[in-house]
Amino acid sequence: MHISEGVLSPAVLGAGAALAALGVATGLKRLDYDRLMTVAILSSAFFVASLIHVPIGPASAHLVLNGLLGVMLGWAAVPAIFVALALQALLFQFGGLTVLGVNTFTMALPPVLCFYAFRPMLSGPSRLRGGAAFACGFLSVGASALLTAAALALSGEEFSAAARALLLAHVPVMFAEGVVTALVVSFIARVRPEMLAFTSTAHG
Amino acid sequence: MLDEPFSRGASRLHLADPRCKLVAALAFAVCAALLRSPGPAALALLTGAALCLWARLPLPRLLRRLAAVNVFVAFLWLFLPFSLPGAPLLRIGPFPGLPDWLAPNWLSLTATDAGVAQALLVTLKSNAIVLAFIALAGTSDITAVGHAVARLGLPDKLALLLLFTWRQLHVVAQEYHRLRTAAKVRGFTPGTDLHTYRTYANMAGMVLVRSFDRAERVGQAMRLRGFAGRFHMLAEPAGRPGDRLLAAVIILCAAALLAADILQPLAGLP
Amino acid sequence: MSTATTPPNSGQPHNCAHAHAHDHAHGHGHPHPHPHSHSDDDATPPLAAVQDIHFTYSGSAEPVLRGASLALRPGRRIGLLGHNGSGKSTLLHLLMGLLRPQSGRVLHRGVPLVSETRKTREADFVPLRREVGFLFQNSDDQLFCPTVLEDVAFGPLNHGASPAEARAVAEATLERLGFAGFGSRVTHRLSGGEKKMIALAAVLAMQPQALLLDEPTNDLDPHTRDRLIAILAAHSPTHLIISHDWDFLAHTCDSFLTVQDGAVRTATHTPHTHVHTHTGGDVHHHHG
Amino acid sequence: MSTATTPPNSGQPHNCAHAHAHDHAHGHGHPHPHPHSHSDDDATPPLAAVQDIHFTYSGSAEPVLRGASLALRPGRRIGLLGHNGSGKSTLLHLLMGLLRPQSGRVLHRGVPLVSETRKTREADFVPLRREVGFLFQNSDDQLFCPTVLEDVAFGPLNHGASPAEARAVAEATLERLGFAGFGSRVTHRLSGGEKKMIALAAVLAMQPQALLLDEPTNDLDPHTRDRLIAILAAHSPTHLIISHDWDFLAHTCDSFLTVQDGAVRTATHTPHTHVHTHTGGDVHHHHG
Repeated sequence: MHISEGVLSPAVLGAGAALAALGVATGLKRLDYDRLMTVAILSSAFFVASLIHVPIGPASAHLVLNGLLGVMLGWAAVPAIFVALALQALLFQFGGLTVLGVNTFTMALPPVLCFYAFRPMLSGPSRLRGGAAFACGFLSVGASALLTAAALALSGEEFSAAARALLLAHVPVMFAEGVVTALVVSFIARVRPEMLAFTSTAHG
Repeated sequence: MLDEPFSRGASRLHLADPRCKLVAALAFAVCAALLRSPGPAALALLTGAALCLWARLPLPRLLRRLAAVNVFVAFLWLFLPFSLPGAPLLRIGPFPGLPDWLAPNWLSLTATDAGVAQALLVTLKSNAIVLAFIALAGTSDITAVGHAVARLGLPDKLALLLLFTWRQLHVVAQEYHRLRTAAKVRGFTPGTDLHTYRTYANMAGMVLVRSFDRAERVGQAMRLRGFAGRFHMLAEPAGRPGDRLLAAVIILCAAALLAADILQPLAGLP
Repeated sequence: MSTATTPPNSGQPHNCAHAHAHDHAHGHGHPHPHPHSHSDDDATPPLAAVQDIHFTYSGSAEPVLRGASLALRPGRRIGLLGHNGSGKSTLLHLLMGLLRPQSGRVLHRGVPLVSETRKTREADFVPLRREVGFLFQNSDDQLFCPTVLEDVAFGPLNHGASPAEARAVAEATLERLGFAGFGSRVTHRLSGGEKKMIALAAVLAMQPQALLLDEPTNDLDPHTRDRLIAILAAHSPTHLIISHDWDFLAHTCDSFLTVQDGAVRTATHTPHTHVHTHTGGDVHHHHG
Repeated sequence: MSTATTPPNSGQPHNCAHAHAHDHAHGHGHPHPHPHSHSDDDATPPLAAVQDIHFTYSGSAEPVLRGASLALRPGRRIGLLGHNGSGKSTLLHLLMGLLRPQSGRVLHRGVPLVSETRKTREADFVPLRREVGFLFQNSDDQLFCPTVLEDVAFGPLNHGASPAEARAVAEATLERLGFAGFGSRVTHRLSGGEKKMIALAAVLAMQPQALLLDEPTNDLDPHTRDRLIAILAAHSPTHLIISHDWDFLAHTCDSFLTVQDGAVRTATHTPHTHVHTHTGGDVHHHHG
């Protein structure tokens, strides 16, 4: 899912960096100091969850859970994902400085959209919760894969085949993400329902 | 998993001010990312390797990290050679002996010199940037990098978020590791089934719930020590003299590579 | 499961007075033979054993274990002593295959799982883990299902039981431990003592031949502690317990080992008397 | 800070023998007056106090505290006993303003912070929290800064010290506790014992008048435990310690309270003797 350094065109890198900067700035502005520690602790939990590899047939994929992260953190998800990607770059050298912007944008835009689309359904006493949670996981990973593929395809004609293959490879991952997100939400709803009502930002 | 194998060492690069190293790493990465021809890209790779050599990084671990990075590069090698027009180097198909449904026309591919050159360029650039990044950013521990981020003038909230996330990551990771161990002891073997997915979801959910509860306790601990909505940073001692010079030299090298890349076609060189 | 049988060469069970009682004296007037020795030459191989284990945690200079050996034989009820950091928990983790030693052997019914000559794979430990149940020190690390029933059914499900079978086993186990009707409770909201008992139920539901218990009485209220003693007496013929709680060990074990200087030794039966007078004698306390 | 002074009406400090020693006897041959009573009519008001507290956790049917009162006076070194779930930690959280009681009062030097007649705000507790330091049961909850120096300087910085002052105070505190040179260490790489000591340093750097310690010896190796006893003897004239570790309390406290049935009671000085004979007497153990 992470594009490595040295692949994308300057225009795509620049646009990604600018959009990510805008998102991070918005997220930080809405995050007050009182909730900063809570957001940090939840981000570390999401980071650890993303280290879980679930088997999908003969292959395996690591969890992303970025849709759920977005539902819980709102706009604060953008700086949280930026930090997580920076830590991944420092720890595992996945991604890197120049692609940090593009990767942040592709991973963080769907969660913010999920926040507006699914938050009411997940935190309310809704019968739709399971379906909404599945959609949240399924769509956010799908949208991230789509944006990543777009970033590749926009970098040059020669990348379009790779971009299509990347998108195709993510279809089983989308289903796995949807199922696991629905199960995680059901776990939280049963064990600690207050958590689904947590707001990380002062206004939305 | 969460260790920082390259951060311990006593080389000149290890001792340098992380601010200078970060700026140098960023400049190098940007310049290298803009390269378009293999010559300067190869030189960039050499520069990255030289920096790693200077930092005396442990080679086996370095190679293991590089291998992980090159998984994406290898994925691109499956497509790039066949995706640009040029002089054919290798032809796969068409398969006249096989029925059409087994080997349709579009399966016949042609690798071109331009396609291979593009794949090679991406490989060189990617590895060059990663090597320089490990040598420059990896030789400070993440705590030092977080402080450097704040002192470089980036928003302090961002630096605090990085530092606190990193601090808590270890607590949460240990917690998850213990949960996984407990599942293993009770005979859990993952497979592609709902039981496996449910188990992983429960573990992820438990990690989240316990983190949420911990956030409450940490918040209390902060309030008891007088926290009132404002973090105060301690002043850090300045870096060693010469660190800025070091950064400047690396940035100049990177800029020179970029200049060579731009001027090369103008000079009519191959 | 049958109740504990006293192994032929073990010591007398310590039927010592309960900690509530004052002026109790328990112990042996006479020194008697070692109740347990890991070089026993019984005919049948032990259920599980470690032999001449050396282990150092990565990143640490100091080895934790230097030639430790231990054997768990059916019918043995062993108390394992030693101060914090002496390597007791490490030893149990090595026995269960959760850690790999730098040298030494781990055996299951005489079959080596870890040895100098073979490459150990995770799957090798599956049969041993089926037969030996492990109760973790911190119940929170062991309980990750939303409800009690799901947690207790987790082990049977992993061992291939159908959902209906697993549910039946889980319900029967809960009832046997006196927690009938707890099935639908949310595990995370249980009290510390309840969590410990549910964690034990989850282990017992796998019908192990033997139990390893790591500090089971930490943070237990006196009522739950008494209940645990009764359950172990009724349902655990073979076990090894790490504990600081002397009184608990005296109630549940009949031989005693200790980890000292990285090796397992027989805890010698030196009778020594603490005359112990203190305030708060009306408050329940363990001499643990 | 000065060393401990014995308050006028407190009991004799228990200079009991160390747990290593065998055949030690300590205690009082005669019953003597209660060393502490929360209805003391001293002239000066206590540093901090709770009065007639009733408290039930939300979502729980059972009240934890039903009329609990407790006063912390300068020079007192109180051990607080009671089994798990009895409400000891809850009481300390109420005293520090981390929880609000359903009824009852919380006072700081005689000034009510919580009472029936006033609306309590978070800021009301700032002066009390400046004077009373709280050591959490789990050090990881308390050490949230990336480096040791930042963590120890966190309190002083919040109390308005300049970065240079805070750094100086933090370094001096670390040196005082024998952790000079630890400042640049990364918190998450510390051992469990080190974390506990750094958390204590972080509390002491705020120069509190009194300390509340919640189960400080859980999971502490014997060396760190001894070090903690020495530090408390040298630097903590007034404190209240929740612990199950009797031996630790005997070394660090001179009066003992207990929470029973939702109320605080004086732990009566009933001398009672345990004649305690057991195996493994050669292994270090606490009668804690």
